[in-house]
Amino acid sequence: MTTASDPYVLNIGPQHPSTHGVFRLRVVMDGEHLQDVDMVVGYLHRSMEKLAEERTYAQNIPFTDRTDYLAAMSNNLGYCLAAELLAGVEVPERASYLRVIFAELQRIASHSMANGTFINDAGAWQTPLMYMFREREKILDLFEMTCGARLTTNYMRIGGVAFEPPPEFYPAVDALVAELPDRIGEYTELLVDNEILLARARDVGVLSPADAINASITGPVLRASGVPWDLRKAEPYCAYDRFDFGIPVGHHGDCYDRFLVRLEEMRQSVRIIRQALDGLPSGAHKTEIPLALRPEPGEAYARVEGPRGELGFYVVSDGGPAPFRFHIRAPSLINLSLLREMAVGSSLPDAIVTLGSLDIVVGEIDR
Amino acid sequence: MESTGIIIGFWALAGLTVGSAALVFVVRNLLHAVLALVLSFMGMAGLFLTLSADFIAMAQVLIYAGAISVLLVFAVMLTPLASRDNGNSLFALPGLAIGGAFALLLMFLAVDVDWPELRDAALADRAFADTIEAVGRSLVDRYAFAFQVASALLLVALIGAIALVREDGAP
Amino acid sequence: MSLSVTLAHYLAVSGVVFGIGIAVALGKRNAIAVLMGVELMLNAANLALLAFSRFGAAFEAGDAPLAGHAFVVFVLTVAAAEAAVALAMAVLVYRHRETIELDRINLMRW
Amino acid sequence: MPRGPRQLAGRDVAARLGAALPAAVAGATDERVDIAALSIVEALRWLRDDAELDAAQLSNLCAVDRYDHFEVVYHLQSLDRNHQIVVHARVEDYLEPELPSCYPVYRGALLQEREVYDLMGVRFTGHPDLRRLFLWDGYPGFPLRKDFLQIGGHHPGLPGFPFETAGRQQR
Amino acid sequence: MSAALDPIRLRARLAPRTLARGVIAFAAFVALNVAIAALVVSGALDGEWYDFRDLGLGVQQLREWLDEQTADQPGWLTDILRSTTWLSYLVTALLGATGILSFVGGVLLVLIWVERRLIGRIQVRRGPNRVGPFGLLQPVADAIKLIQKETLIPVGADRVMFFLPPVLVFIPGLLVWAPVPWAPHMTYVDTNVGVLYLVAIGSLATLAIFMAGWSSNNHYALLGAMRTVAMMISYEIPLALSLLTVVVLTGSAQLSAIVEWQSVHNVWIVVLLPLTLFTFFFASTAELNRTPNDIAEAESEIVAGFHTEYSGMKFGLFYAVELGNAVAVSALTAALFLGGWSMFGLQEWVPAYLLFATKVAAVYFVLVWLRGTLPRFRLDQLMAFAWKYLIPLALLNLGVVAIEAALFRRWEGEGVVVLGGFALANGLLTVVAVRGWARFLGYAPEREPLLRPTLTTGVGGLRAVDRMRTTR
Repeated sequence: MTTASDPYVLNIGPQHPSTHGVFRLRVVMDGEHLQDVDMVVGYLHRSMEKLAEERTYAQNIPFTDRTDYLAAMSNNLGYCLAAELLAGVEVPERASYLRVIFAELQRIASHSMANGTFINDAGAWQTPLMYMFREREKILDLFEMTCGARLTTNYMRIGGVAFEPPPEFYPAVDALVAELPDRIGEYTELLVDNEILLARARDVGVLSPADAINASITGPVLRASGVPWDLRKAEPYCAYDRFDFGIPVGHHGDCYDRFLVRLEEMRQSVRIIRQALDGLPSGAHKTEIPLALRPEPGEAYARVEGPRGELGFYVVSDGGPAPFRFHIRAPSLINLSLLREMAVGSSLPDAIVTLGSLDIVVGEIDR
Repeated sequence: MESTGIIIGFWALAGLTVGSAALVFVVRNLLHAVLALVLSFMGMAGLFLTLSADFIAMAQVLIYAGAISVLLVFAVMLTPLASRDNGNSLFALPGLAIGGAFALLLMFLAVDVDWPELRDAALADRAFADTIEAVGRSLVDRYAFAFQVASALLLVALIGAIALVREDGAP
Repeated sequence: MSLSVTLAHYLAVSGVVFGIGIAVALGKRNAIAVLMGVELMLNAANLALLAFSRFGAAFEAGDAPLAGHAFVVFVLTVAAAEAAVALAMAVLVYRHRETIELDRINLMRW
Repeated sequence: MPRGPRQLAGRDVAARLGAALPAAVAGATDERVDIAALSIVEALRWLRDDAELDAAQLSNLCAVDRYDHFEVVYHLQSLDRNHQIVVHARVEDYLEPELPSCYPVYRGALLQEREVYDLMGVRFTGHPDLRRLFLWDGYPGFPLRKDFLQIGGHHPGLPGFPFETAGRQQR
Repeated sequence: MSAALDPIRLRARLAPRTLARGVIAFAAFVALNVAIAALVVSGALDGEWYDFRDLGLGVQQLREWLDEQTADQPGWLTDILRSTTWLSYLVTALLGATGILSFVGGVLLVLIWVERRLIGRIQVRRGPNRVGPFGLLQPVADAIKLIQKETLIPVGADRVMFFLPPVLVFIPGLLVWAPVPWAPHMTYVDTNVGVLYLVAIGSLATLAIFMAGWSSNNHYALLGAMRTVAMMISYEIPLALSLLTVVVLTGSAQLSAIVEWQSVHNVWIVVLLPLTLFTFFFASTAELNRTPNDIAEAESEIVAGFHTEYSGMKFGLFYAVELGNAVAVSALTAALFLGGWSMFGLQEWVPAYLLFATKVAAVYFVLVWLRGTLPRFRLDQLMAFAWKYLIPLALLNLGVVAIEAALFRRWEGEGVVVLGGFALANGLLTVVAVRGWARFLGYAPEREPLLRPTLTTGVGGLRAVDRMRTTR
């Protein structure tokens, strides 16, 4: 309309079914078309970075659970790697393998959630979400079995992992690993090549590889844009260099590719878990470290490939028992850098789908 | 017509029609006026039914209550803010006077003229069992030319409306 | 007094609605309201046509069966076409003039 | 001091950078390159465009409060060459810290610089949209600074959230 | 599409106990029908007004009896009202209205449970199972909860216009049931303009929905209302065209006559007009706001669309109407396309309304199934689908069927052969038209292969992207 009509300002959020948390998009619309998108975050800000400056290195591990509560294991792992790098702690072989198993289980759980909610945003009335929750529940059961918590696991320790998994863990995870490819095949059958999903997500929210790299976008979003970049391959931490797996790389860079990439990553994670279980070495699960770790003054930046992208932990030590500065590189937040460019000019449903495909976790955005 | 149902129906529907038509004039909010207009259309459709014109009654509901009213509402929504009131113009009083005069004149004519009217038995004989087929036949038979003209008119109106509202450069 | 409903009753209702239609069409400032008045008038005419078709002794069966009905069909067609075009014009006028109050659309050109 | 497995030695990078932009390099250690605050944008652009160093992506951006000055830390990485470069920029003015924004070089700095501004109070000049990110406008102070809420043992308290004006909304 | 429509894995779900229950229920159903058949065949029921195979017959008997009672008693009532049959009209009208109301009300109560249970099953969960046996009382509990809730009226809402829509939307939801033919004599208003009536009634809800959205003073609601109105108006055209196609073929706009036609010719219209069924069904899901066309209340986009601001029983009314309309559409689909109460002679043995109800349930199940499976289209896609795809196809179909109908009138003699030929021709037309028109509009999945993500093991940046592009 060329009519001088008032801008139609719509607040999507803070309470809205498809913002997945207290997240607010303030969009200016003309009809169904978006003229401007502004995001308002901070409703969940808990100043973790400040709190961490008052606590010892070990005490900080539970905080990392609460940032990205859908991928607590990966966050634990990233932080522990940073602290180990800073303090020069060696990790036993068995601990590395266990870390890989749990991080990959967490990736499957998180990608299930991401894909389920993405399809939900595309309008399927909860069915795919429920399907994917089914597997996620089993994974969370495994977590509960091992460390007593389902979401905020607090499982990794500086120098290893907190506990040995109980004996009943291994048959359960074997059964799950045997079952998962079938289940993922089920999603594929149900959703991939679905005409409606194609119509909704194909060529929506397209990111070119150059834009994605320049905008610090990482993780499945970057890979869907066609950039073969995965920290597990590029900078193998733990024992990832010993496993055989591939990086799925998309060709269009649209929401549909992000969905497919996540689906394929789940398959690859199953492969990794299987290999790690087969080759799980015996030995200690943890290196003993002093209770109050006092690393040399200095700084360390360790990063892992979290389910949402490069999950970096920047820790500065001044020689004291607590970090002098603690910074989390939150992929959820940084992947939103180009949200405006992706959404403006498209329509409201497209913007919702785009947001869903970016797979944000508000706890991680706000920290 | 002497069936009890028809008599009750006529007076109720006539009241509804005239009353809500009057509301169109009285009500301040334009959208409320549209609502009253729809109510009036529905009453009119009911009156058509009492005249055993079932096809026309359905067409009335479909076209007036279903289509034109939505069109009106859309037009109201597309012209925002400034013009949602149903205010009177300078000609409100003269208009009312003229309208009243017309109404009185027509009512007088209706009552006063001795219409060549069917009554009682003849009227009952005339009851149409199935107008839809007869109307359909007459449309494609006797009034075929008018039918063609009407369809051409509709087409022209369609194209015209699109051409009017279309923006330059729109696909 | 007879309770039965006759042609005169219908014609009277038709006349009243027609009068209201005139009042609305003449007395309203808003172009859309004026259009609503016109629709009321058309409706009144339809009612009269149907009433004549039902009651009128002049039209014997066989001569022009349901001529009134056919006529009403055409009136409905015209009403639909008229509403579409007129509302399109109203929207267009609003776009150019930022108003559809008839008192203020008194220029012969824009 | 520990160095990431793929991190380039800071001195090598500083030597290469110093050859091209002598004014930019302020110092270097094994891990990192210190860059003069005012030439940070040119230095980053050079690092990004240089074929050898190829720092295509700004991996991480954060600031450290060193009591009397700020350090803004840039973790850059090259995807093609698979290495990491750590760049520090020292902001001397503790009260009114200011640094050129690297948004023209890396669009990924958009939200990260906003975050640093929000929590540390470093103003990035040339940033297209420098607003508070997590905290609301009008929040007193910058909470990640070491002196936040510790002003002589006095707890200044925080003002409430500015609610939007209640009442009828315009449509 | 088949993979997309296959969320229910019966082999995985059927526990032996459930299977046993199903077998027992089926056996009971068969036994009941055999008993009825025995009664019917024995002739014990012939000529009696309480022949329960056809409740309409009973009503007719009642009416005749009432007419007799009033005719030979010249009392003061008849004097005043000058009519002899008013009592039977009144009684049967009340009876029918009560029947429809109680049917719709009861079916709504059960359907909330059915729909939630079915969707629960589709979504690998149990659905409501706490309140009452099998959770059957859940709808009652819901209704009580909704009635107890406070009705909120938003600040700045237009109070009159906010109050009316739940009521206004309910009226067409009930009126639509009037011409539905349940059994040979069981139709409340067996009007000869039944199909037109349906279209007219269907168009009424639009305005109420628009009022609801506009008066809420809520952006989501207004967006939802705008979407609904745009969509309903667009989809009324293919809907009307598909209904018209059926009318042209059967030569009657009376629903009972259409069912009768199918019964007489021993054929379901779906066999003759598959494309029409597709058009009708898709357009109806759009009118119903059900997936895949539920953009009007697209939860993930605009919360609840036009009824975002409604709470308590007002919301309950919208919800009930939505379900009720879904059943109504199922009933119309069953009547118009699936032979209504006729079942190739089975209606002589089984009460016809039971057959009809079974068909309605089957169609309703498909609606629930779709809702539990498919994602949602975008508004512009739906509008383009209506205007560019459905309407031209429906017009083409109408033209073809008109020719066929004219031929059919001429060759009335060898009905089976002619109808079989038409079925073949129309089936072919459906396939060719659906495919051909989509290709014509530029839909070409085969020309544009779907590139799945490729697996690599190397890492890299833009240069690696270029490498992969060239090797692809």
